Amino acid sequence: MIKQLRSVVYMFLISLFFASLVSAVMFLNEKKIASNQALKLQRIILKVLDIAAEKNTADDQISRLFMERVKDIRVGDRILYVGYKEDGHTILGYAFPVGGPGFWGPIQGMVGVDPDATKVLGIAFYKHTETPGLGGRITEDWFSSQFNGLRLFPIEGDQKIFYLKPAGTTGAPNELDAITGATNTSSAVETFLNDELDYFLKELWTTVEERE
Amino acid sequence: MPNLPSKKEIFLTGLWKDNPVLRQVLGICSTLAVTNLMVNTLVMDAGLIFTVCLSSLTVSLLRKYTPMRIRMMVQTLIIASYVIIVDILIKAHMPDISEALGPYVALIITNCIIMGRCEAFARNNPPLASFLDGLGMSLGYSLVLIAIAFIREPLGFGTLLGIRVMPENFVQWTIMIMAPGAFFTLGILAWITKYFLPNAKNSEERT
Amino acid sequence: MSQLIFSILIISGIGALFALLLELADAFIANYGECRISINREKELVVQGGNSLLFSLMEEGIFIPSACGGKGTCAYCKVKVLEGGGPILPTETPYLTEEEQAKNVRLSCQVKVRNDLVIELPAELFLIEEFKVKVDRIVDLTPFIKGVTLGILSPEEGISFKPGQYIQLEIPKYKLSKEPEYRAFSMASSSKGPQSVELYIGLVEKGLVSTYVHEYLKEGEELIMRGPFGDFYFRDSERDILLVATGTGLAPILSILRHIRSEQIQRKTTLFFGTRIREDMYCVEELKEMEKQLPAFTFIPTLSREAESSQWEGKRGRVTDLIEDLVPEGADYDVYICGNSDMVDSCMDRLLEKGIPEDQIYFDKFS
Amino acid sequence: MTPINPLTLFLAAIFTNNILLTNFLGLCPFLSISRERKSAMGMGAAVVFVMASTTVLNNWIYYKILLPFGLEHFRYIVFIVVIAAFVQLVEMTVERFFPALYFVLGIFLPLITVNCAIFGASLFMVIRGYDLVQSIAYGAGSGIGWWLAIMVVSAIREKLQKSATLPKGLEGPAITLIITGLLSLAFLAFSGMIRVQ
Repeated sequence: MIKQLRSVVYMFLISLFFASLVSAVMFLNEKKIASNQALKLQRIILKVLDIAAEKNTADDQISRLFMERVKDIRVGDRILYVGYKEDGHTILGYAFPVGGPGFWGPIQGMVGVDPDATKVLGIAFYKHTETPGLGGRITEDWFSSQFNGLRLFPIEGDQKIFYLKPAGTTGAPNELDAITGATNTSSAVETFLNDELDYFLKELWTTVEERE
Repeated sequence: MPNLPSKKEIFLTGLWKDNPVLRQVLGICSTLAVTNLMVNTLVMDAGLIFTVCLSSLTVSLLRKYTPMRIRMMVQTLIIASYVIIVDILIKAHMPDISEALGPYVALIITNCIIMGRCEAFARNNPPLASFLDGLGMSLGYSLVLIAIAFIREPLGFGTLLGIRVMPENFVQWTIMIMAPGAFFTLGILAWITKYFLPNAKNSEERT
Repeated sequence: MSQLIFSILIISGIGALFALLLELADAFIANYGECRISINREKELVVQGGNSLLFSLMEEGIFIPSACGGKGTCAYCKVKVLEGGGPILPTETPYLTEEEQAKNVRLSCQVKVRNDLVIELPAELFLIEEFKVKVDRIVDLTPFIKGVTLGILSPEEGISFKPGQYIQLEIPKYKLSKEPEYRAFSMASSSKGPQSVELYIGLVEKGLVSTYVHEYLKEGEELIMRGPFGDFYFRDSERDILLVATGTGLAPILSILRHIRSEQIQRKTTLFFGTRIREDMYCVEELKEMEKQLPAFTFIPTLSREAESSQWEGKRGRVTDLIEDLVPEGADYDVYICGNSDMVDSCMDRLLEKGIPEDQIYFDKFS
Repeated sequence: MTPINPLTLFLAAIFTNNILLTNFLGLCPFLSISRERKSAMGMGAAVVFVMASTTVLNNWIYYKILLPFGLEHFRYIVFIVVIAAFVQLVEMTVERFFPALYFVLGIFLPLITVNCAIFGASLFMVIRGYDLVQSIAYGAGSGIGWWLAIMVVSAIREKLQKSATLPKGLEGPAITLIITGLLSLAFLAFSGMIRVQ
């Protein structure tokens, strides 16, 4: 019986040791990871609202800028971020989180629209589990900058706000380049982003307008 | 105690003679997934080298105390803990890389090389030898990964480490970015090595 | 903080629970009791049943080469299982060719020890042990060759080996070498005396181990030795025996001769022992002594570079010349050759020309 | 929980997101065992059984134990330890009580104790937030997808061994990788069919 007891105690001690090791490392880095996430979100929102577009602005400058220029308001089931111009009170635009099923797992992004929600200021995807180098390229600038200036209108019938076509075959302004080799991710993004934009325009936008 | 080859020998076997990927056909899963971008490959290699060396060292340190029936579970626990530490460190200090690698960092846990080295070598050899064996094996693995990425990224994206290497009018081979490209590249690489080095029995030399 | 400790305890609890489950299963389900594994019909192990053969042998300190750690993908761990192995499993068939299966070669990582087994291993795999030895005596046999006698401290029962085999001697770090080095040396002592081993170590310039032995090694010093190795050893048969040796190559040959003397083997034995000059010759008294004791033994020394003027009456020239003159055409000898590789190769050609079948010629090349 | 009907998830796991051909998981045993159909069959069956059961087991543990006590960042440790223990337990029971089944399926279990595909399935189950029924469908689907891939490749390899004479150096892992590459190319054709995460 001792042999069994010995290995149970041994396993308990080993798991205790390694669990505490992992927790210690987690504890030390938790704040750093949290601040990374928050910073990334702020950077994305500022980028989407076209306030601080350059990639290399220092972290502290980003959070200061975010404090001054962005306020968040709760609308329906989401948090909307209202961006202001330098003077601090004329509205520059609104940013709201979007999300939906990608090829491998959920994709989350942020969409920035002008004050009267007729045009897209900027779009960025920041959380996904797509294949690195393939679907994962939705986070790259060349892909997200295509959406800048996209005309927005609530969807009637099957006519979509934008389409993702294979690279090089795009014609109309609302036909954008899909990621070569990642047809699955591209079609996934096209579907859920259209629905989210439509949802925003139809449900959320009306409440935002009254608030003004 | 097997007759212990000198430290240098252990290291070299891993590096080339018994190269894990090409010769023993181990650790293929993560090899193919991340090698379409050199940046991801380098981070994956670093993560793997860190994990293989430390796991081999720990398993070897504990080899006399681990009860036999639960040795497999203890080894998985050790490996998983090191991989999570790697995952946390990458998330904290290299957030965008961790974004790009996605689930593949966690998949290092099941990389057959680590478990293979722990079971085959670390479990019955002294710590320093196991550490070196782990180092040799993981470097051997990283070399192959880098070789594959060296082929796949330029052909697939026309860039290497993000810098444009291919001429402007180069049409990207999208197949190289996707799964089939990875299979073909590794297949051809394995073919070439087998062609030049049929696994000759290593002759035992004596003075 | 308490949340952290609480979560750590939960994880350890889960781990311990699974360990308990595994142990209980092991105790009630997988215990096959004691099983006997007989190796090469010489050594018998008693192991706990339920594990793979590879694993059970490793528990007993016998290390079968394995790369993938029992995952059935590297096929390094092939072993002959004569009895008790059960049918060849589908996990093994991809790796075993037809004639391997016919010779019941199996993957030891897949064969489960559930009953008594009879297996066959390459000798060097299971006989090798590590010995702690003490230097009892160092004798200058010739200006360049030292006779070193090592007493075995542990394990007590000493080393069991076949006459002609060699060991690996490990010398510690010293001025010339940054880390412990080891070299192979054939044993000259008779296999009847397992407690002590006699080695003839020739000085090789810039040779790390031999320089250490010749200049630094002192009596009473303790070293590490591993062995026995090699498939150059004395075979029983009815045929006459021809022994050929040069320089330190006499060591394994002497071990064979001492075996013949202690076993009173009555086979006709001839020894050609060649060195350059008279001072390089050693153990001559013992060999002459043996010639008297064993009527069937003749000892023929030869010197290849002795000055003409010296009063040496023995043969002059190389051992290959002795083979040329003294070995009759179509002779049916068992031949044991030991020395540097060029000598061995040239003797080999001469002997084949004389019609001696190749599988009766055993050699041990010192590079 | 993502709104997807378990049946589509089941079919998708077999064809569009085949765990081996698109996610590259479980390749190590695949390359060596696929030399023969008989062993491939046994291996495939073992993978289906273990993948389905461990995905469900891990799903239950994740939502019933890990989440309530806030132990998310330990999920990888718990999953892999659960898989290792589960496979060893099953192997022992099958070896003892069902010897016939053991020779068909049991002997493959130690080979897949720590296998990327099995762990990968549990991993994706958590990332995509499947509930219990969906994880059964996903686990079984991926297992069958893996089984399908290994059966196809082992059939081709056996045919190859009998008829074709391969150029020097190509036999073994090299030709298997190239065949698998072609197969994953073929499976890409399914990708447009069902879009699932």
